[in-house]
Amino acid sequence: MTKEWSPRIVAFFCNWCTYTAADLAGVSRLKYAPNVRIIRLMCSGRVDPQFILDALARGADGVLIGGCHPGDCHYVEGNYKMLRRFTLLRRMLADLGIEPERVRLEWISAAEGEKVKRVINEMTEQLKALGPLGLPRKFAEWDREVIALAREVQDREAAAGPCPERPLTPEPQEAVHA
Amino acid sequence: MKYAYFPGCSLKGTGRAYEESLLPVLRHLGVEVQEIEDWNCCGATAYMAVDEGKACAAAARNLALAERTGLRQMLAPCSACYLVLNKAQHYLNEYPAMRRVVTRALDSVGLQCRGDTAVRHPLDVLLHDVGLDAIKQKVTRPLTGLKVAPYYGCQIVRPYATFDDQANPESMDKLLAALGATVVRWPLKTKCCGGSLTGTLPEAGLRLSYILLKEALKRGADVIATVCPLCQFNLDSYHAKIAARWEPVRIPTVYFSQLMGLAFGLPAEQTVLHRGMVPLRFEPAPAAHA
Amino acid sequence: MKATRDEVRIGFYVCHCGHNIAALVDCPAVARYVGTLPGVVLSRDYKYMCSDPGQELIQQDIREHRLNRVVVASCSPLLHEHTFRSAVEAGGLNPFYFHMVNIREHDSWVHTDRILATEKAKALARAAIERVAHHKPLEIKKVPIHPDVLVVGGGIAGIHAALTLANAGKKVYLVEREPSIGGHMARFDKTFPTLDCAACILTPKMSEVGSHPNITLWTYSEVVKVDGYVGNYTVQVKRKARYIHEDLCTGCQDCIANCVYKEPKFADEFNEGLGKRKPVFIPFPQATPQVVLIDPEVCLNFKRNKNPDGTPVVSDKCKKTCVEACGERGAIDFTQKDELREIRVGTIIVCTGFQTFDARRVPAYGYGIYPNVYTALEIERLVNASGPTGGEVVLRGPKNPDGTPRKPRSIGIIHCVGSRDKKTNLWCSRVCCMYSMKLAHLLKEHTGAEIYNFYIDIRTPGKGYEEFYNKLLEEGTHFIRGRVGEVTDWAMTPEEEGKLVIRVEDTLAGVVRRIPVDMVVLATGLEPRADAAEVRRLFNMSCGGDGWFLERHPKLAPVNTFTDGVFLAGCCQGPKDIPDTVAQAGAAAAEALALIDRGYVEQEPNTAHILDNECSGCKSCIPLCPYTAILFDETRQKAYINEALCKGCGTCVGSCPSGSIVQNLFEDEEIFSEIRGVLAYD
Amino acid sequence: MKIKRTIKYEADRVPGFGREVMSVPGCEALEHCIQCGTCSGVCPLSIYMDYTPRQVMELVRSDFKHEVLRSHTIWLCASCYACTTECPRQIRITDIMYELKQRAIKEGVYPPRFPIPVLAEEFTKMVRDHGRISETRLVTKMYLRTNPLAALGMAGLGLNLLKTGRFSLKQDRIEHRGEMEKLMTAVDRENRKADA
Repeated sequence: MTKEWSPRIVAFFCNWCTYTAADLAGVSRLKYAPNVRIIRLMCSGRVDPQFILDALARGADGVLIGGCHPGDCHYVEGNYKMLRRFTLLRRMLADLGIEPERVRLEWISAAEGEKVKRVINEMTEQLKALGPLGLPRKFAEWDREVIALAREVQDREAAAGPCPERPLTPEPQEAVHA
Repeated sequence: MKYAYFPGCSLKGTGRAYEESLLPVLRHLGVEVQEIEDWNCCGATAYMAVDEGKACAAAARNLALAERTGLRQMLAPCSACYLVLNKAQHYLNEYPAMRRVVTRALDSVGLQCRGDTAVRHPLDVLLHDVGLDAIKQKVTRPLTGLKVAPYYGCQIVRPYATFDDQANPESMDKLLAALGATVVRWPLKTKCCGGSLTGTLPEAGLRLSYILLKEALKRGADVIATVCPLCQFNLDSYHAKIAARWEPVRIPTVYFSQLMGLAFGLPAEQTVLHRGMVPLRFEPAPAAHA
Repeated sequence: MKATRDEVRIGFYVCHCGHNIAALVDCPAVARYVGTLPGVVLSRDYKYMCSDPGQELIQQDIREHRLNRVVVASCSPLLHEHTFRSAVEAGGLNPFYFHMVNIREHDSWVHTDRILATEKAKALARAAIERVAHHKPLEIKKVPIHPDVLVVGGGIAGIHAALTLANAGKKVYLVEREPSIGGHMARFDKTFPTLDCAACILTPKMSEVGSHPNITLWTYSEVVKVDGYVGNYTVQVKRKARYIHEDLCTGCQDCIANCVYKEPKFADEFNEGLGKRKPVFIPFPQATPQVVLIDPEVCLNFKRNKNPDGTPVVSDKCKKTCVEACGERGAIDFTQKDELREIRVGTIIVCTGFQTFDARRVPAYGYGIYPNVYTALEIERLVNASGPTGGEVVLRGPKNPDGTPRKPRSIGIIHCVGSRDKKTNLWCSRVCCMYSMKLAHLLKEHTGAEIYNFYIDIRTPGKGYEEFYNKLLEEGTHFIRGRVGEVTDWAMTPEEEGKLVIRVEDTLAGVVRRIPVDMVVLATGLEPRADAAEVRRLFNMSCGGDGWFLERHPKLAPVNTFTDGVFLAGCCQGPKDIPDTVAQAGAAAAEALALIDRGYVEQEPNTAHILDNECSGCKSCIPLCPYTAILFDETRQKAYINEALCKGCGTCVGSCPSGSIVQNLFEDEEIFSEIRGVLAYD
Repeated sequence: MKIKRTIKYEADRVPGFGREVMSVPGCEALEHCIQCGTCSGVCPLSIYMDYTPRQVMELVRSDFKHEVLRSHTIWLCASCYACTTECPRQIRITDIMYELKQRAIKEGVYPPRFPIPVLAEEFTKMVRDHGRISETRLVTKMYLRTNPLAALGMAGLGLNLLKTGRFSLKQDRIEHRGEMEKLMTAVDRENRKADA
């Protein structure tokens, strides 16, 4: 790697509180780490766990979700709904061997530009300490292993001689994640 | 109730009346104390003026020794010790660089300090752990008719104490009232007595003591009750000088623990009132029902 | 999918915003990079995209290059999305074939490294390019606006806003918590810097409110619930029991004269407790409406204990001379209960005001300890001709030996009490310098006393304010620059005996002074009302870190909130003086009028719909919707969404197990492509 | 009439001094000072000071190192913390005074035979050597070093202390002698390391 590694964070911010808070941080010229890419949604309730998994799978080292404080949701309780899904997802991530710190949910109100800065800086530092997640590379490795394994099986079967019920040439293996 | 006990230098020297009266009172109330083995000077205000790292290290050695006792609470009756030990703990927890230096220094003498012992003042313990009701039960000779000006001084309420109001502390007021004394209200209860300046710059330092004594007299107090060996020393020892410089303002100054002993009916060698230069002449009568 | 890609022709524009973006983001490099991305037929950088030429550029390019998608990388979409959508529409495209990238607030303004900031801009731009390809044409929906307005709070802000709207022919509900409108201004004696009497300028407006055919005035009432959205709010108002039928009371006050309490006995709220009132009372002579009320806490006809629901228990112990006096008017009703009313309005103006800082929180100044320490609001009542002393300034403390009340011969006014202090409120309360000087003038006029002002800085930014300061200097009022250390009652010198002593550093002279005075006035600051957080939730507004209600933009949308159709005016948004409050109230009324007179609001078409084929009928989305917009067709066993009720949060979309709900503008594919885009750099 | 130049030139400043003080733990908030004078207003000793505490704060911030370190103010501070608790900007003024005392002692710029720094020095020496303070002994030593005549004036006090059983010239000490010295040497070593 030519460049020093630095974590990539994908953030999903709700339009009413956290996105506005990030705007406020900008207007206030607060300075924070440039590692976050913010995607705007109307409500944190829109965050589908698949978004988080997809971001991680495509190379994000962490995902940050920002919503209104409990009780302050512009849509009454979208943030609670998110919280519920989030809690489940965190448990699942742990089972997958992904550190729970990589996915973070924060309540940030429109007035809390300072908190945007703090959370992003904190998270960047934490991820730096954890190191890259590198799922795409891992996927590629797994794919290679799977293909190699399949080849090995083929070769072994070929060596063992033809089997009447099965065709001799195996179907081409497709990379699962590439 | 058991506490690690940090007496500090003054309580072994000019302020020995404090220790001599406080320990029997605590025993009488069922509070156990265990003196920290081989404690050293807390560093007081003088050390901070030389090197805050060393001041913290000196204080931290005591915290480390206290942690060794396994008792989670530490009793520090002297105001300066109370402040310095609390301050050291704040510094250790707030400033990682300071913590690093102190941890390594302690390491060089084989000690560790986690910095989680609660440093507490006797007033705090008496009010919040023992409770006024338990204290009232022990009063056999209420101090009826004795007008006491409670004097807290600076360092137990400022800036680290959390057990009482900074501007208008009332723990001693409540305690004295529980002993049956009449509490004199005055606005100077947390004003500075002059501290070590009474010795180093008497003109400035003694003036502060003079103001306190004068105002206490003016408000009709018979005695001033203190919580600090330096305050007691300043308010008790310089009457001749104050009289020569301004006017005589003779009023005794005693430790609150001495008044407690008196109200509990403890013997004279445990109230040690003879150690005061301006003697307190007051004999409480036994309570009618006792 | 490949086919649509081929048809996509994207135009990309990156804005320099002068130096705001260009200083940290290499805009030409971003434009070059985006130009290489698939589907992009044109990529430009330009100085100011939001300018007229910038917008025309987009329109021209759409026509000349047959663009069918546009992406602009500039500031926050909350600021200019509308501008660019309009430009795209003017160019002949559906306005939703547009996406905006925020590289100012989220990039150039918050970073320091030019290379990294440029990288980030590229990543964000790429995400937008990927996303916009999936955009679909959408229609903006128009929803009619209910023309009635709710104004919450009847201080000068609420009064002015209500009158402005009512005079424009709109129907207004004015809801006030206290028994009378008038707010803080009604308690002031004179107003700075003109010294015209507050009552003289306020009471005509109050009575106009009371008699205006377009205004429904509900005092002693509180908003308890707000539902709906801009143009269509349903509001519940609790009308508290005043034990008087408002429509039957004529304001004759015979009941007060005939109360069994011959003398007023209870602390009178309007006069800051300096005066007394009876259990049946009218808050002050000019109260609007002119209707009495009964305080069940002290009235003899009520028991001191409460019913389980919190309502007081009628004892019927009193002789009820008030009822007798009221006679056949029959306005008094001890069985009256709180009542809930529901109203429908299109817009809401919140003017709930402030509270003054509790001076007890600064114990060093002795309020509540020394009787001769006053708050400024108490002095307002004390110098007022209709106040508790008839305008005579006499001390609360011990009287003269002959029994007459003492008058102050020297007075210290301490500025900034509770303000500019990290331990209490850090903000400057803006009005205290001026009102302190006003009180200095009035006290001097009333007593001839020696007056000392203790200030940190004198702040007089207003028309005629500095001139007023100058007038005070001419009057011989002392101004000492220094924040007072303490107010005590112990004397050092004979002249200090029996006085309050102020210890302060005269910072301009560089000396510490002790100044004995008879009276201390604390210029307490303004702070958000204790229940501001609840009120904020009620109206779905935001609060700043300091607790004041947050305006949508500090400069360009000062009376708007983040909730459309809810506006702010007066001190609930931050400390301000009467002229600014009135100006803001007018502005809020104008914003409401603008909405009402347009007649409709445009709604973002970001609503959700269910793909009928894919819905499995699991019903898991139905309880998630806070607006009950999702319904279930039992015969077909499918859910469907009533788009008129849908607000577009997307919560149902995010949790549909079969992925069969689609949110316009936030379709799964759009978001996935955005994720792909932001991560596809390096 | 003796007149004195009071103007300050830029050359009188020691640029960076203020920043340096503000970088010490506990002294950071000084940058928020609004010069309101609350510190002087509550300071019981401000009436004797050559510069009020407020002025000291401004002089520090403006890099007037020599004026500050030579001022009496820093020595008059009795550490009562009234300023620190009352300051509306939560500046820990007492701690800043400590920092200034330290610097004055290090640079040796206090008046000769001035008792306060001497007391501080004797104090630290006693703690270092013995671990504990014997007050009467300490005070006696201080008087002998600064003003032997005043020590005579204190004779009456000594006698009274003796009478009430509170006077002792005996040196109290901790058991683990040498531990304090080791501790302090270690702090010095760590500080040097940190500086390097």
